[in-house]
Amino acid sequence: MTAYLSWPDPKFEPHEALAPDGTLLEDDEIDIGTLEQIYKTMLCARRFDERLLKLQRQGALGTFAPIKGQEAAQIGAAACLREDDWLVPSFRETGAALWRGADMADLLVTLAGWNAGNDLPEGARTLPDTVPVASQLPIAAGIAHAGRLRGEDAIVMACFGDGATSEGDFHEALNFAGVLEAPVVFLCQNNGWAISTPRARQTASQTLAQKAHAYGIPAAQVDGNDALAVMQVTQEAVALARDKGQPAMIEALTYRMEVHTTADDPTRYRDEGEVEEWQDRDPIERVRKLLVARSQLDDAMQEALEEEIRDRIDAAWKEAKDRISRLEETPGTAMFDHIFAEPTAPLRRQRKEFSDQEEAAND
Amino acid sequence: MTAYLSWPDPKFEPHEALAPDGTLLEDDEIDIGTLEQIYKTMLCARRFDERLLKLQRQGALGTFAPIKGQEAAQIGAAACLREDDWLVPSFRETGAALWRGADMADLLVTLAGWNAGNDLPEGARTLPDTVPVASQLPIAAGIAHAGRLRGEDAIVMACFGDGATSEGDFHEALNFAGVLEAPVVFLCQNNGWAISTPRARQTASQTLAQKAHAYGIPAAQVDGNDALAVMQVTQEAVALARDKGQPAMIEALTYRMEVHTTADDPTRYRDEGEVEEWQDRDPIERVRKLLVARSQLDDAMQEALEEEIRDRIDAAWKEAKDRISRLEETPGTAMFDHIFAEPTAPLRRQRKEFSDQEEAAND
Amino acid sequence: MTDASDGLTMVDAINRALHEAMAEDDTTAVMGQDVGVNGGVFRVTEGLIDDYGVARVIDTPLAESGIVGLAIGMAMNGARPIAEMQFSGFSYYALAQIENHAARIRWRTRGAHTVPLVIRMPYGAGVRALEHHSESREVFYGHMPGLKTVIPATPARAHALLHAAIRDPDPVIFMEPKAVYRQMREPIADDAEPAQIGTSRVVRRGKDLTLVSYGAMLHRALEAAETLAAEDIDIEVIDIETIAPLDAETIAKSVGQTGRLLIVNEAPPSYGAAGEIAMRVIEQEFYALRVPIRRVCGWDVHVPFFAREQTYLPSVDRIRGAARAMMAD
Amino acid sequence: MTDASDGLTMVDAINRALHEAMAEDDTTAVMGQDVGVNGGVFRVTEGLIDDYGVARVIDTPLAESGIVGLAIGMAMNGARPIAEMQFSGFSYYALAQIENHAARIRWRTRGAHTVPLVIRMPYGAGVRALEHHSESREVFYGHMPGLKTVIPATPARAHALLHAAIRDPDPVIFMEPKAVYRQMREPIADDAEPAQIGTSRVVRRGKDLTLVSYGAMLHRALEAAETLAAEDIDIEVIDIETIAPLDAETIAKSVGQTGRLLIVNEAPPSYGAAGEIAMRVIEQEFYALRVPIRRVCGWDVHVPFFAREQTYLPSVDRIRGAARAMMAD
Ligand SMILES: Cc1ncc(C[n+]2csc(CCOP(=O)(O)OP(=O)(O)O)c2C)c(N)n1
Ligand SMILES: Cc1ncc(C[n+]2csc(CCOP(=O)(O)OP(=O)(O)O)c2C)c(N)n1
Ligand SMILES: [Mg+2]
Ligand SMILES: [Mg+2]
Repeated sequence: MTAYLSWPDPKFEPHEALAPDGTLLEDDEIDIGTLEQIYKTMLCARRFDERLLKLQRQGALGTFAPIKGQEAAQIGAAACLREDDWLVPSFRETGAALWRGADMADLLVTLAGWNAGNDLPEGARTLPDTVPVASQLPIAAGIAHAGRLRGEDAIVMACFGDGATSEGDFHEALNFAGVLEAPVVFLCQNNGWAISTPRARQTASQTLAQKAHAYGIPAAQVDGNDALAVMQVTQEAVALARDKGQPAMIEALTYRMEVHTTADDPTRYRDEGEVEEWQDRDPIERVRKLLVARSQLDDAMQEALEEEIRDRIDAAWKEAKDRISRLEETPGTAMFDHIFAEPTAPLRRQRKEFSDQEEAAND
Repeated sequence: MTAYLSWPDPKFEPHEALAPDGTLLEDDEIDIGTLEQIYKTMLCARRFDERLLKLQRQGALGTFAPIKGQEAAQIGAAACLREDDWLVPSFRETGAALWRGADMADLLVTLAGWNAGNDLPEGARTLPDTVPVASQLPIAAGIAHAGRLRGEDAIVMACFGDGATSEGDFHEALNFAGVLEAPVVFLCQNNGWAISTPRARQTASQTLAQKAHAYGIPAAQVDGNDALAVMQVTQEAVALARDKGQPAMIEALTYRMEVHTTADDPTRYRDEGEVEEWQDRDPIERVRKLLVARSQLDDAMQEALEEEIRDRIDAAWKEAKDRISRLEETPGTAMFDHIFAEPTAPLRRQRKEFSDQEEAAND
Repeated sequence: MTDASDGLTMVDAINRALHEAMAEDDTTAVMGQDVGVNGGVFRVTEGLIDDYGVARVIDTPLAESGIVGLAIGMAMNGARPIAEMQFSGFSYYALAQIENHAARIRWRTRGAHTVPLVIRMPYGAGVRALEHHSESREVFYGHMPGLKTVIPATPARAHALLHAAIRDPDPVIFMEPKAVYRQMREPIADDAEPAQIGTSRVVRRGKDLTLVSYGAMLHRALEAAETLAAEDIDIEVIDIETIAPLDAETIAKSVGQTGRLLIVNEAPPSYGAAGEIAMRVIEQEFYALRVPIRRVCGWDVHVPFFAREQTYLPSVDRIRGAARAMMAD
Repeated sequence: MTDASDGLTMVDAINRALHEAMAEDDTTAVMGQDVGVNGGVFRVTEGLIDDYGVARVIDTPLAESGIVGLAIGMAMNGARPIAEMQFSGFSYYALAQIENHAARIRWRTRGAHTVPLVIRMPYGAGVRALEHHSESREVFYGHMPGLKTVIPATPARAHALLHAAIRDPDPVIFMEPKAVYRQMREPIADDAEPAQIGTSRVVRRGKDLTLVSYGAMLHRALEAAETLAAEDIDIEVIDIETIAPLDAETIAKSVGQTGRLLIVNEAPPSYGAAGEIAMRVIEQEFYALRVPIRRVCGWDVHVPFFAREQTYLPSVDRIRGAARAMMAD
């Protein structure tokens, strides 16, 4: 077709391990215990997501990004991390955060619009949401690089979407990680859409995985709705990063079953038929079938699990509401906290001006 | 080596057409007339570059970026453009500019620090230098896209270096061009260095050409010191862009024989042996040998050509000096020109304040 | 979509201006994230793609520098692009393209090329949004030579000013106070004229104090003025509308009469717009000033998550307090 | 490289501070374009790579957002990075990382993570450089909550302030007036103390007029002051040094005595630093002002190519003219 110019010809095949009916595609030895844990977290994440949506619709919470459909991609991947590894999320990783032990009440307080929900323990290695798309990626490279220079073998998992691959920061981050050999696993959840922009209009490349090759970085595509396949691929990437400092990118093919955020109306731009099709590939259902087949799960256990989750969520929301009422009593001067280690002179003066006015208003 | 992750395995072979001794590697039908023109422009660019360096060292000109060694890469490529095509340069394309008819006196006036040297005809399609690395590339995509939407078949050639491929703007530009089918030929002159950063530390990818594949864009590597090979590859890319709106990227492998800019001291970071090696691959010499072999050039013609070039450069410098002396007489208020179509009220006031002060000082 | 009889919201007014501009001049084009099929995340570009197609209404990849670079290039090659930054908090990714190219190409090419470009961006707090969706950084743009920066405060002004911005032969940053997007309605005549960029607008006459504001805060300034009338404090309110070039003459003239200047805006105070306004008035009407110029702004902090964003924003109370204090000074 | 007996240039003083910091604290690391093998395009990082190796002196790829992002991440994970932007005119590519992350991570994580980061960048005109190598956009950084912005005017102050910046637990933008890089020498004691960020410095005592400046323009301000002494105009000169947080108290105190304030800086006037300085003084010492505050700045234009950059910069003559006019006001 062309004499001198060569065309991209990527050879990626999405790795799959678990058929939609829950049977194993290959005779892998599997870690059923971990899959059970993943299942529980996926289910919990799904129910939590549903509750968030309800609370948001009732006006109790602000805008948020549901994860429905992406549980396997993010929880399967996060499950391959050690506790001292870092998780650097975008804004659609509630599932991964829950796996990493995030406190639901904290998340609720944050989503209700309170900075206090982000009260992390010092040095916490699961970071809060990053809103500016792809901007977390160069930072992830830096975190990874500093740890490695210090001789640590902790690695970094950095999460982002298909849309994020278009940003300059994606490019610079992967290039830096490649050159510096920063141990980062770049986890791309390709959920088909960036708000209303379909994957095909985001970039002319056949796959997102091939983008990693531009940086000398290995990559894989994986069925992102297949928790086991995600784990297998991620384990390999994590090992490479940990042992060799070699970054890698994973493109998890998944689907955003819900609205982009609660401010979005997807009926304006996508065919509901697409959503239905993906319903058949539900990531939770697949693992459930496997667990049932392996006698790790039955209806009674499922019911108990659902109840336990419901209770946990109820308790978290109750706690969050309590905390929020207490927060509502705190003075507005809290906005001056944590700007610097030591407030600067102008900030001290402004804080005083503010509280004088608050007091005057309350008089 | 890895089960799921696939490693980049680019298949680029730099295209070559002309051996260092001037013989053709394949029995191509060649356009000897164009090669002769290219030869003349390359020689002229080399001599101009030498003169600029001398004038700069004498303090007559400011910082500039010599092109020595890169004549074939940029002139061979520019030679494939039509007059109504656009050339969007970085800051190291004096050769391409000369091919496109740039006026040497204009260039000298600019390099002497006068904005007036950039006095272009309205709508000029050879743009002046872009200093911020890679920032010209999204703009090139926009120029190309607008022309195409209007039904024009003019295309855009955008020039940049190996270092530029690391910038976010490179990434965003190629991605936009790919998705929008903007007819841009992205010409990367990989001259081995970005100031002191060698190509190998700029990115971990084996080639720069493979970066284009991340955007679904075809690419080629070419011996950038081989004007004929550059022409052949560029012609293909230009045709694709013109006929199909398909962008392409060319990685021209060349070498910066000189300092990065006149503010740079390459002995601090690179081995002079490297420069010597590349001397044997001089892009001008190669075409000279071909022309001699084809009886298009002999010593007398060469001498006449050298003399003609010397005269042209002398005349240009004389003209530039004249213009500069006249410019030195112009009032400082010129700095207020061309900020907006119509000066705003604050600018009118500032201009007046400035000229009142200038007058007062002259009294 | 809106019953025009009770007027248009700012979203609808801008949408209408866009429709009119696209109809009037077929070199006009709109580009940005989700501006096409989705009609923009705020629905500002609703319907454009239906009427003008994908060639003139471009859903771009997710890359701000790319969007602005694309738009600059299109502007240089015969188009009149209107680019959208989905939120001003993401416009920083394009700041280099704006400062280094949009603002300079006319100058660099000595008029051979021009950049008749509008960059629209919603800005400001007050809509209970996520982090990075609430900032006011108009001075970044106001400080750059070669740019004009406009902030409309009402639907009709947004309509008129956007028309002016689109007609302007140079790049215009058009910042839309998203808190006003659906807060009020205003009728817009069918033959509404474009506004003039570079002039401020006296929106309320008064003789005791000159209150200068813009964007969403103008409405709080007006409310403060209205309610202080009951206390016999007669406030003149000026909507500056154009951040740059700033029409300080209108403000100075007013201060010449009132002797008092209070500036209200929502950006952090340090190095915000109030300093420039104050400085320009001092240059022109220092001796008319009877009491110190004051400002009521946000604070030198990040806009808190939404539960507390109102503690950040200048309240009507704070504005009133400052005005009263100035009358007592 | 320099004979320390006649003092150090600013380049050498900064270089020395970097060497000292790297020796003192092995979590310190330097990164940027050409900072390693090449020692920086201005030789500011000369010799660091020889002493501290590639792990702590990182020659990065050509990408400003990447450099700052890398540095932020390293700062969050135990390092004290000192990143270089080769010229401030290219720092805009990193502005989003700076505003959205460097300045916010402490706040966003409620102190769980901090960003003890210094971003060094040469800025300003006067060295006959190419386009984009001459800008002053310190207010971009001065306006951002969560950042400190420092500009030293002399070698010794650069040394002392850089030490302070490196020790600071929060991000500091360290802008180096490149026109001063090799313009003067100053001795620096072996046991020189770090300076304090957030305080201004009275560099010349005087009673008639307070002249505030910083960076390269400070030297022109001083020259104007010295020469005006012959005309019996006694000028107090203040070097603000810290753009943010601005120590307006020192300035206001001086204005309280002189009654006159003149501000000199090289950025375009509109929305530049002078407005903020003026506003802060008005808030504190309005009634002490005897004549209008004035400013002598660059102009609202792009810095001309180098043959005419001096027409852009505030000249000693312009400063003198403004001071004389104020004495006559
Ligand atoms: C720099 C930046 N630009 C624009 C936005 C607005 N925005 C938020 S999410 C989003 C789409 C993200 O798509 P993708 O990366 O695929 O992630 P997904 O939302 O699908 O998880 C956009 C445009 C943003 N947050 N940051
Ligand atoms: C955005 C930006 N960052 C840094 C610089 C400083 N700088 C000028 S040229 C250059 C290296 C460019 O290397 P390359 O792209 O390979 O082009 P070459 O100089 O080799 O032609 C650098 C770092 C710049 N001009 N723009
Ligand atoms: Mg997506
Ligand atoms: Mg190069």
